[in-house]
Amino acid sequence: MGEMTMRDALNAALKEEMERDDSVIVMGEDVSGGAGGTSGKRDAAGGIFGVTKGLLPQFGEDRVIDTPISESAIVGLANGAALAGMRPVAELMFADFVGVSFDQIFNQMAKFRYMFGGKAKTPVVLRMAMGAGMNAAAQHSQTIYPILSSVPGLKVCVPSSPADAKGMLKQAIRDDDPVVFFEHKALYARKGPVPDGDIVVPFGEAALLREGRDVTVVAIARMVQFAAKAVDKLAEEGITCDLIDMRTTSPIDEETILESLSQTGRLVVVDESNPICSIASEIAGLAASEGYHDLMAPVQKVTAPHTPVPFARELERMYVPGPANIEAAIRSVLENE
Amino acid sequence: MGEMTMRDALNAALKEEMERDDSVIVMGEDVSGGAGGTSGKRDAAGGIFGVTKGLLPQFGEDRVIDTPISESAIVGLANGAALAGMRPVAELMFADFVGVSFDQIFNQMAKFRYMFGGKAKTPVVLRMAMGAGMNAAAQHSQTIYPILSSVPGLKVCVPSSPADAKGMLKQAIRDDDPVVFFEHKALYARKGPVPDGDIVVPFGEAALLREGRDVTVVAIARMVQFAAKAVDKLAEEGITCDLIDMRTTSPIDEETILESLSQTGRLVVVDESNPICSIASEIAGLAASEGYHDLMAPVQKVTAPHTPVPFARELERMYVPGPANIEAAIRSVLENE
Amino acid sequence: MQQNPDQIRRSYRQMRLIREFEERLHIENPKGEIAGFTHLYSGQEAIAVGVCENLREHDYIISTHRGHGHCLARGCDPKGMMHEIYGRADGLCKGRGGSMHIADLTKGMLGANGIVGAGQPIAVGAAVACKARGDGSISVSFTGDGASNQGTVFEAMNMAVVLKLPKLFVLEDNGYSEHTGSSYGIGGDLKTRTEGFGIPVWEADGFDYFSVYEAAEKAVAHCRAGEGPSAVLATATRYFGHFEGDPQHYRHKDEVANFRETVDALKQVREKVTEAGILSSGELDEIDAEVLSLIDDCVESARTGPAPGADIMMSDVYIEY
Amino acid sequence: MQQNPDQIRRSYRQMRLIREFEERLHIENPKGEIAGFTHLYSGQEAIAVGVCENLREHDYIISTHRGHGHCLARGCDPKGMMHEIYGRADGLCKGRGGSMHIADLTKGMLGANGIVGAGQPIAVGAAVACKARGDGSISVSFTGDGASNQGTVFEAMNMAVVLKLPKLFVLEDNGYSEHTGSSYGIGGDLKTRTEGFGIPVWEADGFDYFSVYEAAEKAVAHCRAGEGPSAVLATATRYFGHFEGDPQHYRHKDEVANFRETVDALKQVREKVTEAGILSSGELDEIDAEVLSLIDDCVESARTGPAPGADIMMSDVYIEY
Ligand SMILES: Cc1ncc(C[n+]2csc(CCOP(=O)(O)OP(=O)(O)O)c2C)c(N)n1
Ligand SMILES: Cc1ncc(C[n+]2csc(CCOP(=O)(O)OP(=O)(O)O)c2C)c(N)n1
Ligand SMILES: [Mg+2]
Ligand SMILES: [Mg+2]
Repeated sequence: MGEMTMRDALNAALKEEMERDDSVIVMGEDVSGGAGGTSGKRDAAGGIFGVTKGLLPQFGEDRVIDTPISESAIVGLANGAALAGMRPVAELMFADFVGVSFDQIFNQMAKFRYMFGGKAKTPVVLRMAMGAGMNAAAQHSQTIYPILSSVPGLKVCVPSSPADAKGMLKQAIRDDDPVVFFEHKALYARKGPVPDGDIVVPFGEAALLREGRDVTVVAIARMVQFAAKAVDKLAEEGITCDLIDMRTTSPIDEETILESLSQTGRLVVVDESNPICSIASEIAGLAASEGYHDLMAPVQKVTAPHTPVPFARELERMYVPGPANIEAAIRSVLENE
Repeated sequence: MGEMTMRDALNAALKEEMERDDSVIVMGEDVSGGAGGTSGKRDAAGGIFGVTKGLLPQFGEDRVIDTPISESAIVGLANGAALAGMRPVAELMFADFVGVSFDQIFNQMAKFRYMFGGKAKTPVVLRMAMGAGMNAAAQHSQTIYPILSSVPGLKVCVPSSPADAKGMLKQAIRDDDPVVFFEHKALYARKGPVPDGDIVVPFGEAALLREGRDVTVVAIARMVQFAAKAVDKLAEEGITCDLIDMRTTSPIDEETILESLSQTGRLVVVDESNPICSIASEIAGLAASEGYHDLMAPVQKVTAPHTPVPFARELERMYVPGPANIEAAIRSVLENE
Repeated sequence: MQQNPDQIRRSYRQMRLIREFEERLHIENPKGEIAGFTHLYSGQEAIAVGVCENLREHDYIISTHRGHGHCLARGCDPKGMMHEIYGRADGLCKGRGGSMHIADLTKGMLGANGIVGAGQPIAVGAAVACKARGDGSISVSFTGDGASNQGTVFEAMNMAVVLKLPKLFVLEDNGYSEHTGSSYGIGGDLKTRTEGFGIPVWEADGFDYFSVYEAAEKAVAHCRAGEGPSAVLATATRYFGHFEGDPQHYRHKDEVANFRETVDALKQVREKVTEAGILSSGELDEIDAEVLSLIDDCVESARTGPAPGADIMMSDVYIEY
Repeated sequence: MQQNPDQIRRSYRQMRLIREFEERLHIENPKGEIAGFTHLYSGQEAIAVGVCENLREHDYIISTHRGHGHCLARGCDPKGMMHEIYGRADGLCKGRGGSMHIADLTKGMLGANGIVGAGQPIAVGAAVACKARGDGSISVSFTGDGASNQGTVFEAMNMAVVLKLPKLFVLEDNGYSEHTGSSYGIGGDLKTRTEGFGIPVWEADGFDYFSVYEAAEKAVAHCRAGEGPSAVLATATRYFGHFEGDPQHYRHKDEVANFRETVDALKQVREKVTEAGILSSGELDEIDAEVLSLIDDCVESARTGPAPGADIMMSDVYIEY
């Protein structure tokens, strides 16, 4: 068990899976970089966030493919290669670029197997960096896993720790279904313990990170950290919470959430996304249907506001839900019955 | 007050608005048709569903613009024309084609005003036909208003009747914000009363179509008709429901829904979309938070299953929620306390 | 026309199969048993067959919304296809896909596609796999004149050049994009535009099987030799409307009749091979009869095939979930 | 170089303004007061200015992620821009947009854009409005070499040709697309590809203001005359990394120094106009000094500008809701 950043954990997962299986290939803009540059150095980038660094030198240009800026073709490339027997890991750089490649995700990779009578398999992993935290403004900061999670046929990963990132990326690569893999930008540099050896995290199993009596707190990706802060702070006052890290938003581990709710009777859902049709909405809705009989207070959704992501530091800080918002929400579900 | 089809009502709205305001233009694939054909006849199509029929002869090629198959450019065209002072009504034909034009919707039209410091206005109307009912299979049958409704900056219309279709399209054209306008394919040919003269339906105001004591039924577009059937049938047994037609899914008229829920204590939401992160989830979540104290039974979401839309008649019929499913859901919220 | 009798017999049969499949669907469609959109390929048979006759077992093709011709030319089972079009549980896609989504991965047929322009980048991806296998296999996409204006098609062309992939682009100009003439929507022309990316283009008369075959032969050889992508540009027409039910107001009423009489692909092959003494009229008649009875069979069987049930609706969304 | 002294004075000042704006940001950026991504335009000044000096009040331009140069060349207020880059409530976009989203609709500046290739169709839409007004106005998009591979750019070109719109495409090849040389990602070449759509292309040396001005003059005249779209292809380099903080491993360490010494745009103008006796060295020095002090002002004022509050976060999502 070593300590490593999420970036390094992801890099290790890619490296290990490429070593294990020749059919795994990586593609995207500047996944290595340096082609056609005047220094003559390849692997000059290794991905804009450094996640694919070192893969080109080890695996060569046929397996680590730099592409032009053509996201529809990048995802299409992955889709076609997958139909033809490979296991492509395509990088979309910023999750916001789903905008320019949505058809290949939404109408193609997600639907092949179903439309084609179960005969196709599409083992694509589509990696993308999401979230606010870099003041990258409205077109480079979105967390659009709700949109992707709504599409039947896709699986969606939202890891919050280096260990999960590694184990889930490995599972994603081995999975025969298409997986959209969200990496939160603000988590790349965060360190955490990562077990040695070949770890694989199965999909649809949320992680119970804290156990408590009073409130069920469900959180996603970076929000897990903020929720942990709030939960730990309240624990000092004797208010204890179950803290559930969803880990995948498709499939959703409804069982773990409902089980916890049946113990606590109170629910706070923390989602960095815009509020409407969010995962927070989905889980709140779950509480209103399946969890109704356990619910002892109104559900609190803690989300970003219904606005684009603003640029300025002060604005972005207000936009992103933080530990204080979560703490307030937990207190409110305890007060309001 | 005359009877007309939704198709004719939409056509009339376009015609009247184009007569009223020179800056209104229409664009899309085959919105007139016939250009470059061997018959020499223009307006040979008038839109694949006939909604733009007759506009070219009246308003000419500069205001009724046939385009190549380039949806990103079509929406981009509308966006740019809007920034430059026009009121474009772009047609995307099938809602599923949001896939190939998503960036211009999601990252551009929705965000200009906010990103640009409030100085831009983007009065685009983006019309598209949605929904199952034509056995058009997985890529031509989707109802993706949940995805669009989740995007801050967009307004989203889902009319269920010819009168609303006309009044909402007029409002959409006059509105200074970008509006995504969904027309349900299965409703085009349905007739209904349409008031004479210049009718405008404001956004964010749901319609209470039936009043009742027992259950609040919230429905969208084609589902309104099916819900009405179920509600009317149950009324014969003395079970009475509030039937709410959302009309816009952005903004959502939360007030009307919560007000009704406060009377009935029971909620059924009917949404033709896939279930996850749907409008049904959103409204169920609303009930779990704002409506909690009124809720006397688990909320029932009636939606399509988490599958792509299948082709065969038998399959599509199973896929689309029908009056029987709605009836069962209403009965179940009455039983299950 | 240096092909041997066996090759010609096979090609002629493939073309006849497509023709009769489509003409029969045109007859059956108004009867109301077939659901959804049906786009027929009649008139363009020489293109699909002229290209696919150049392909090998491990090659891939991807089709368009107008997919029956490409599927049949690639060897998909006509009965399975017909059952699919009729929405049967034992159709090629279990009745979930229908006319617009027929696929047979076992034949390297990566699907018809309802999204215009979506197939091209996918086929480029299959070419990545071909290159990786290093067995000389190639990947082929079919693209209509209308589809050629979709940005994804240009991206696919550029990507194939940049990655030097064994990818054949077949451009089929059938005169129309829905209800609009193809000339209207195309800036520049298809050949120059494609060459602009550095892709060599072989032109062909899309009514003439031999012309297409020869153009494709050269273009395919270019790909197999590892020289990067190539293109075939073939011009023809479609005999029916954009979809079944299209009143075709955009079209002169004699247009199709003229094509049928003068340049029809089947007629041309028949005339050429009988005149050249390669095959006799009688041999071709036999093929025609065999195909007609096969199509009868397909329709008969499809009409009474099993309806899909709830298990089919709910399965194959995921492999494991 | 037939321009009059006033014209040259103005153009030189514009170029100097861009240069100093960017060089200063390069100095300020590491200090940590500026948030987000900053892409600098130093090295390409002659392109933005050479094009924009040909424009009129009612024309439109749309920019890229590397937008400061285009904004300044189009006349956006440098102080408002600097405040925006510093995220101030009184910035051009109230601090909500930042470097990548600077826009000024009152100047016909339709925005920098964080999505590569998104601006081009939007600018084509503005050209629809220009054509409708019939006042001879035109719409201009700037496109990098890397962006030129985005499908939307091809769609935009095709659309502009089909609708015969007054639309100028400015292609800026600055040698790199992020960390990759521009040659890598471009199948064919930018000129032939653009001409393939039927768009005439005027080439220019992007380090040479006069070369760009003259190419743009012809291309703009083509658009204003109602002849449909045209293009300018200009080649230069960027002096800094892709974004501030880029270690530029892909680049030879002397590359930029060589450009700065030999072909620098500001240097070239200065040499040419002083040698030709159009302006004196002293006059140019005065401009330089004025610009430097303006930039000082801008930075000073931006550093202490007002921070935006919650009201700014929540407003302008909709006009009416
Ligand atoms: C992205 C997308 N846009 C529009 C359509 C609607 N559509 C289906 S076929 C077609 C015309 C295609 O023309 P062409 O490529 O020439 O093929 P043809 O029908 O002539 O075979 C259109 C516009 C679609 N299916 N997908
Ligand atoms: C759709 C999209 N894909 C990728 C990016 C990331 N990105 C930003 S700038 C850039 C390179 C652009 O290169 P070029 O067009 O040559 O412009 P330059 O940076 O050289 O000015 C890339 C890949 C983006 N912003 N948008
Ligand atoms: Mg065609
Ligand atoms: Mg560049």
